[in-house]
Amino acid sequence: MEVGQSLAWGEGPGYHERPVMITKQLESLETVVIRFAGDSGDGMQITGTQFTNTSAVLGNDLATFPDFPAEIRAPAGTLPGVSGFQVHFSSTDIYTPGDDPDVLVAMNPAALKVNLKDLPRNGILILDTDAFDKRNLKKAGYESNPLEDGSLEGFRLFAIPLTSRTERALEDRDDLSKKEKTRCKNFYALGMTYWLFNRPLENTVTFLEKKFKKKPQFASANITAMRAGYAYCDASQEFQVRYEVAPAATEPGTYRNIMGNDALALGLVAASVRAGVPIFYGSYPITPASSVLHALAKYKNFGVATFQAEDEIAAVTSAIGASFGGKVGITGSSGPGIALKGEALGLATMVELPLVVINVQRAGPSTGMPTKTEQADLLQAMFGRNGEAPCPVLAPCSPGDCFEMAFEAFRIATKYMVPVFLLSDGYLANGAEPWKLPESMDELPACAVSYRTDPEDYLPYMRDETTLARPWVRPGTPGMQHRIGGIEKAEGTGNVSYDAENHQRMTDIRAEKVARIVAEVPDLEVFGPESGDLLVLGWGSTYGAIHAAMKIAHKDGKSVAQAHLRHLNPFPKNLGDVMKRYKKVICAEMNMGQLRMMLRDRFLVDVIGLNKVQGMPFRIREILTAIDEHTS
Amino acid sequence: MEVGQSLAWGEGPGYHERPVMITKQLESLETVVIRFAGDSGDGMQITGTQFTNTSAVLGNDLATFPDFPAEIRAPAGTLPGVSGFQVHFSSTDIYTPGDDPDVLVAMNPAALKVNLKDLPRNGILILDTDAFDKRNLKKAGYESNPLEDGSLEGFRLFAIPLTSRTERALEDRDDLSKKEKTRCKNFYALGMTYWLFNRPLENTVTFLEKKFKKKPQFASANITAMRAGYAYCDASQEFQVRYEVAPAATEPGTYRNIMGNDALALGLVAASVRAGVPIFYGSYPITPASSVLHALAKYKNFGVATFQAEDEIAAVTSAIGASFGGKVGITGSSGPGIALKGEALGLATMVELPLVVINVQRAGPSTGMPTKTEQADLLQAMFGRNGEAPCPVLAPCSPGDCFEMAFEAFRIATKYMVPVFLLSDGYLANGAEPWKLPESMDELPACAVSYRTDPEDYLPYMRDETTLARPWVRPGTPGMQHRIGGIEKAEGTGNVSYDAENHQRMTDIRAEKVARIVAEVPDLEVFGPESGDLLVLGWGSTYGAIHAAMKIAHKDGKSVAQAHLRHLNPFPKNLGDVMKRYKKVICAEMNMGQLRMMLRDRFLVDVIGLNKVQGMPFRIREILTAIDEHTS
Amino acid sequence: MTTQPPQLKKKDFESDQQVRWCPGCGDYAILSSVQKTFAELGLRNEEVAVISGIGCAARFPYYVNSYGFHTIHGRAPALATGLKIARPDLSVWVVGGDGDMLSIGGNHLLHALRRNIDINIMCFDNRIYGLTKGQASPTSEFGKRTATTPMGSLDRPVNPISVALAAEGTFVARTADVFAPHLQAMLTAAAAHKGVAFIQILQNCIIFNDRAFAHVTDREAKNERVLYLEHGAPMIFGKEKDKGIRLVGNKPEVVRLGEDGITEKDILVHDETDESLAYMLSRLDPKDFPTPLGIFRRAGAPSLHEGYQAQFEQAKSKDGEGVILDLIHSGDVWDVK
Amino acid sequence: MTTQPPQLKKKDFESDQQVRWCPGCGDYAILSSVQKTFAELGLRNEEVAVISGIGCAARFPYYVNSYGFHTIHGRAPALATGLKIARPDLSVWVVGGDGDMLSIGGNHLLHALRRNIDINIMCFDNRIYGLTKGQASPTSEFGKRTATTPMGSLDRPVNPISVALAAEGTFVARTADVFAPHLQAMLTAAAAHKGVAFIQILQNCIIFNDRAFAHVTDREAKNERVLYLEHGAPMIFGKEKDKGIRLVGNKPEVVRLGEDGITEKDILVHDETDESLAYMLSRLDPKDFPTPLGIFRRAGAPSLHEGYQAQFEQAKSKDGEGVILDLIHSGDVWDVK
Ligand SMILES: Cc1ncc(C[n+]2csc(CCOP(=O)(O)OP(=O)(O)O)c2C)c(N)n1
Ligand SMILES: Cc1ncc(C[n+]2csc(CCOP(=O)(O)OP(=O)(O)O)c2C)c(N)n1
Ligand code: SF4
Ligand code: SF4
Ligand SMILES: [Mg+2]
Ligand SMILES: [Mg+2]
Repeated sequence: MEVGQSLAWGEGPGYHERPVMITKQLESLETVVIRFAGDSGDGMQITGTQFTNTSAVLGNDLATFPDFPAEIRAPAGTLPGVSGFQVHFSSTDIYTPGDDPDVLVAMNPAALKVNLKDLPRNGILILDTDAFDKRNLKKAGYESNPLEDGSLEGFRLFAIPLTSRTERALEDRDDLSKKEKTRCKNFYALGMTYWLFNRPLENTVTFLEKKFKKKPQFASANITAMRAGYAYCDASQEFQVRYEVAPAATEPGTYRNIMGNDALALGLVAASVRAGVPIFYGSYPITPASSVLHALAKYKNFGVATFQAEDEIAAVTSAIGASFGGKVGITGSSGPGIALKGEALGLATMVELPLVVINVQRAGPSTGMPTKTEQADLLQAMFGRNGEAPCPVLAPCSPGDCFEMAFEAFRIATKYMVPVFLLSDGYLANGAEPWKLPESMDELPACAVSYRTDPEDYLPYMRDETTLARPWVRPGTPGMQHRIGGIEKAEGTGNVSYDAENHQRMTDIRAEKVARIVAEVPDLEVFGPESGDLLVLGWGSTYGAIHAAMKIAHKDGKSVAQAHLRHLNPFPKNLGDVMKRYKKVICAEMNMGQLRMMLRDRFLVDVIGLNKVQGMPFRIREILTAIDEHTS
Repeated sequence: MEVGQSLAWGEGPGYHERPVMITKQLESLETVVIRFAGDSGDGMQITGTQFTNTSAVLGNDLATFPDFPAEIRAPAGTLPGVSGFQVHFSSTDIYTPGDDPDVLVAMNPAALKVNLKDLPRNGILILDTDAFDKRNLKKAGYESNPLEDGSLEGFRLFAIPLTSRTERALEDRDDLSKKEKTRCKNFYALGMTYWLFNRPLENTVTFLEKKFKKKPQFASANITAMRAGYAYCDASQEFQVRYEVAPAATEPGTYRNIMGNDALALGLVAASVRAGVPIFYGSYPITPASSVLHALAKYKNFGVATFQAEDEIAAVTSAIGASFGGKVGITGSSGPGIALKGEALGLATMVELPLVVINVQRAGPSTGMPTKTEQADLLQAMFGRNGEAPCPVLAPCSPGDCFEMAFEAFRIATKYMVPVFLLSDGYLANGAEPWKLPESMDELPACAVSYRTDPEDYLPYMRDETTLARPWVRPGTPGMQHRIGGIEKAEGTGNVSYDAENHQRMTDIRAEKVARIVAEVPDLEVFGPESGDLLVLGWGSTYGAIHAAMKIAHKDGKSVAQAHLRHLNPFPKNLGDVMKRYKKVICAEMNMGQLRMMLRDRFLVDVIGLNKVQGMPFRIREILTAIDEHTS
Repeated sequence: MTTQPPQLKKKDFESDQQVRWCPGCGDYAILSSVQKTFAELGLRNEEVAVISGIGCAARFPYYVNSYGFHTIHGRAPALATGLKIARPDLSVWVVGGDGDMLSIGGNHLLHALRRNIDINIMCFDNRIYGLTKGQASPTSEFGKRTATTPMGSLDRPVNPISVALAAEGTFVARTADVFAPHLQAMLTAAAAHKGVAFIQILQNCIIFNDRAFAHVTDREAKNERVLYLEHGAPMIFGKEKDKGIRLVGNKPEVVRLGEDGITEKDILVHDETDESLAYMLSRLDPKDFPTPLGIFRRAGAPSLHEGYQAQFEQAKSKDGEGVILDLIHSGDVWDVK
Repeated sequence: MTTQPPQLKKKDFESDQQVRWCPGCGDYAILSSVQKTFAELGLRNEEVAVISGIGCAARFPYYVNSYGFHTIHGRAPALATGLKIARPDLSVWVVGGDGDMLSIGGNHLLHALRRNIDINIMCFDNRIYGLTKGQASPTSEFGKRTATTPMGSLDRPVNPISVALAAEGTFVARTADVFAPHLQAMLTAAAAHKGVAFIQILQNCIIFNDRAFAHVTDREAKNERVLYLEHGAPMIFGKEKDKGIRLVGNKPEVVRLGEDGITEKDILVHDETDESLAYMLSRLDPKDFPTPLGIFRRAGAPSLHEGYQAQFEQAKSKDGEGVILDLIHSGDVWDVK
């Protein structure tokens, strides 16, 4: 690929200069970022998703970033009511939704106000002039009309009366109210972008027909609007240039565009099927974790039991109860809800039952910013319980990886009889990427669960020699009645014990059990030179930004490599060695240095923090700046 | 002092050899450890406390360690039913209740079985032969009677029919039932130990008269029993030796023997009086924190409001509510209860209100061993919340120090408008030591609280230049209405904000506010050489054991020093420098290396862990062994 | 409540924050009634504290010009209890949704009620989780399809009034968002009540559960299917005041006045002090009975903060105002010279 | 419940763990009754799961030869709910004290009840915190002096029966530790009930609250001041069966049979399906009324785990048994060649 071929990275000397928009007729682009922004009521999420899916089917590589308000329906036309959806599509591999948009579609003044600062000069700007009336301008806090005051100069502006054009396109439709007509304007806009980037309409047509099966008049209205938008561009003088983004040279296979939470839910079900043990998901709704519950609630034909508990404590304890019963108990929440589970997670540690704990992290502390992403719950996962209660901690690094890591969490939990933390975040949860689907069960790792049924020589806290796991015995098994609980247990028998040495031994065993998982943790791989000036470490959703930056840095000839942790406890066994091979190590995280703390403690290496808590993923250029600073 | 003069450290070559008991007539000893052990129903706690108080009034230095079963009344005569109380009294400064007893009083076979392993050969052993019947022997799991099978050889055994002698002493008392008579046997035993260590009876006489004011027959019965025990020793041939432990050369002043939880409660009230702001203590009972609530509940004439909440979450949130109202909200619990408070502590961090959070730690994880001590909740205090939510963390180092550190926690909380963690533990809570009482208010630190009442230029999140504290405004103050909450706040106004940069700034400010407390944290002092081979770092209740070990090591000419942290976040500013002055640094903690982790991360020093989770404090010899290993 | 300064107006209780509920949400009407009532009660801005949990409803404090605290999910009654004990002089109002107060916060509600702490609790019941986008709440109907219950909810709903009564609530009432005068009357009565007040406010969530209370608030329903409870008055309802509730044994039934010789005298009279009656009213099934609005129960009982004050005073009169040095020096002390 | 193997005896339900309550504690009697009932119900050791919270009462599972789980404070009903959903075949029994279930765990109790999950909940009510050494519990009397309330408790107690009823409990009963046959009858009925069963067991804590229920369990009280509820039977009590409860309007009163011409026909008849009646009975003040023991309410309702099973089956019959590869490959997929 040539960076210079993209809109975003076009022509300019490097990442830190704003790229210049190509104005001349140009047919082929490598990569484009488009952002749809409008009022929450304007349907921007659906518009963005449609653009994404159409591009996916075309074979582009993709990454998306939805950004919506905390309010359900913030007052129309206001700044907090703005909802956005950014799609990055490309003919080469991409790893983030893009730092900044090349194209901004803004459906009202508020959307313009919130998003314009991200649009580079020369970027394409599509506006609905109908929305720029006095009232809306005031709501958005504009003193003067940007359409008139010259402040939009320098952008490639397409100021179009989208609303009235949509209405006009539907003027002969007596079966629709005026409001119903104007509500189709997002599909008018979508049609325009389809023309602009030369996408077919079929995909969305099918979608609309399916979605409005019961109300076909809405399907056809939206389709008409979309076609009208497409046709308008085709006909209009204003639009002289049309762009092509060729399919990416992707690995052959079947793909699906998937959001992190959906992949996560599928991963759990897949592991459950593979292991032959149904799952029980105890959860309490919370943004951005709720959609895992919503997804799993639909899989009843897989025997998935979902339980909307009265609170997070009941969610986790009900899951522990299910695990006691021989199902795999899973619980999921976000930061504040996870905080409530701490006591029960201590219990799970003590009774040594399998449990998967999902934290779809959001910006904290406290309620924080529920719709914004962050990675600041790592140390909570490690230490948010009383006493010495170590747990394995895993983190997926992309929406699709949520499938794999959820599977892995299930596998470790059942194999080692231990509660396992899975740290996703809001960015992975709602972000989407094309995901290559497994074609057969053999592509999934083995995951065998066996219950002990032989009472001979059985002790509740006897241990597997390799894993140190205690046997899992389902109530109902004759002759193996036993009792567990949160008081320290005597080695072997599991009886209550206040014995001094026993407590030390059991504490050591619980730690050792987690430590032994290292045998299964794949060695950390580096992307880039095997040794050199700088290693950039990360975990979780920062993968894409770091990876994209890495590719640019490598082109710039930097001696820098990337290593990304998906296992945070225990660490891969070669981690220390890897770190030693570089003169400097940066740890990039969306927190104030949590993994960094763990690394410094463990390896006594002066790891440098690249930290950000702004409710948003890293931008590629932020990583690049840091690389620049620390390499020669 | 001469170590050689003590019973425990007599004559032998060093700490690691068991000392030999002095058998010849000897009047003066420097230091003695006596352990009373019996069934839970035998009144061992009261017996030990009486011995302690009498010794205190005599002017000995003291340290005590009660060790009682988790059950209220475990079945009589069984091993889990054994209750013990150890007193260390001395004519010189002491710092721990002593590693092992010199004298063991065992009221039944179970008490013998549980405790004998700690009694050195040649130690004094006083037994109630009446209790060594078949039934009791069986309950204690003895196959043969230790009184007869020779297993007690080598001890200085006084096998006495305590029960029947007590009954005999009370035989003419028709106002008492047989059971009531035999229940006095602990005071008979106490009388014997009073004779043995030449203590006056008056103190206990007065105590009994006061305690049984309403049932004087019990007072006189216990007094008679005690006198009989004393007289028996005086008369008997068996007792040839009597010991003197002279008063310690203590700093002049008024003293009181105090348990950690009582001192803690007093410290809070003292700070409240000093600041002129009443406290609100929201708590839910839990061992070993409950007695803080019990103590504070008695201080209603100080305006102390105690609230037994429905759970720990209500306890902490009610306290936050009180702080919002302008009182100082305080909440206290032990590990499992603290785990439940995590979410609310995030809220307190976000709304920046004062709050003191007391964790009287016990052995974990989960329910763990409720009556046993541990220090494994440090990282929970640091990180047991979602998001970046730093809090100051303090830890008292002795029962008396609980007063001072509770005061300090109150002071910091109100001055910086921040939730402050105070980490005590079960050992401090129930252990006691002589405490030198402040004679005037001036001896207490200044602690001034002021509410803002001036609406001019007021913003809810404006900040004090030095402390970065926001102003505390009491509801009811006209013209200063404002709204706070757990969603990220805009700088200054405190309005809800989802702004990216604002979140970063506020996160930084909250961290900086805690960091700035360092200005008030006294520099860390070392006990021992200013530099050398080894530094032993500790925190909390390990102080005494480390200090006692240090004194012995210094005598042995070891190049070792002690530094003890009472401020764990932020650390004293010279901590890093101090650590650098020693070749090696050991961190001794009753956990698996929590402070150690913080130190290694912060200073990149290869701190060595000396760790123990056995529900029990360090023994002096464990520290000494480690010192030996790491010094030349 | 001082009366010297001029009485405030509704708009004086409006804050400078933009209200951010969905257009058409029932919360707007409630907000407006509350602001109006505060003004009419002669409250000063500064003496009011509005405490909320988390949810759409719980955004309430931001919009009221008073002291306010948007706390965490479910905990508002507990936090308010601490506040009221600390500051008996404040007028404390608690706001939360059905999820906030009856799901995660059910226990704090129970205990605030049994303690009779003098706070006013408004539960905005829309039978759904609004803020998290449409999951079942504890008051959602059995079988309801929501995001978390695609095949229908298996949980039987709780009845907030029954629960509040059983939790020893001393003031338990029900009203609806759109019935402004009734709502205001309930708020006024709650404010006057010494002790805890619990008001279930039926509230329409236009987005996720529209018309959940149409059987109460629709024009026809409002006239014919609502029973307005009034202490000492017979339970007569209907636009024509032609229907009433009669007891047969201990069982209620709907009768028509004038039919079968039934007169007002046969009709059950509401008694706010009768807790079993209140409970029975809370159980009336809207399929067969009108929905009662109004005060189910109102009764006197010692309120918690008064108990605190009394004990403070008693302790001070018994032991004297606390002197810290004396306290420190109490117990077994000894002197070392 | 298979009947082939020989029926077990009480002692088969005794575990090998030493029982560690205080001598004289009421918990011993309850343990013994439970073990006996399990045997008489023909249960097998392995099909029983006893789940408890924390407290003296909550030590219970250690002493029963069955599967057992001593969980954390207050959460047993929630944990048991998960277990029962996962394992409908087990006979699940929950044990906890008044503090465990009504203080910290009140909300889980409420929700377990409203969900009608088929578990049997035994609340050992000793009106005190035993294990933590004598603090006030939610059922402690107003004004009670305890370690935390040296000047008397300011909290008004909750009534566990009222709360359980209001929480939609479908089986709500009361009995006492020392009334072995009655206790066993309640346990047997609870086991037979399809859905959640809640039993308040009055229990004596000899150490911290001795004789709290003397007004029920003393010989004289047992004969004269206890009303044994029986479905369909008139509420007659007293050793001589000479006293009864009559309704005047909707208010109960104690009357003497034979006096003022009162006969059995005037006496209120117990109806386990009448929820308002049950509530009224739960409110009877022991000062003026006998204490009712027995089943206050028993009613049918869909039980939660059955709902789960039905939805699983429905989903499978509609969409077919799940095939994971198909699920993964569903939605908007595309092929890259
Ligand atoms: C501890 C915690 N758990 C979950 C959430 C997510 N959450 C926010 S509001 C809400 C429920 C909202 O429903 P309701 O209380 O009925 O209020 P409404 O939005 O309907 O007014 C939930 C589950 C949270 N903020 N905190
Ligand atoms: C989270 C938590 N908080 C507090 C405790 C301490 N605790 C143990 S049992 C108990 C209450 C016991 O009372 P109750 O439930 O009535 O049982 P009882 O001992 O009277 O049988 C408390 C507060 C705990 N173990 N865990
Ligand atoms: S989601 Fe429902 S409750 Fe929430 S603001 Fe919108 S209409 Fe109101
Ligand atoms: S403290 Fe009370 S409840 Fe607990 S075991 Fe002893 S007598 Fe029983
Ligand atoms: Mg709601
Ligand atoms: Mg109890």
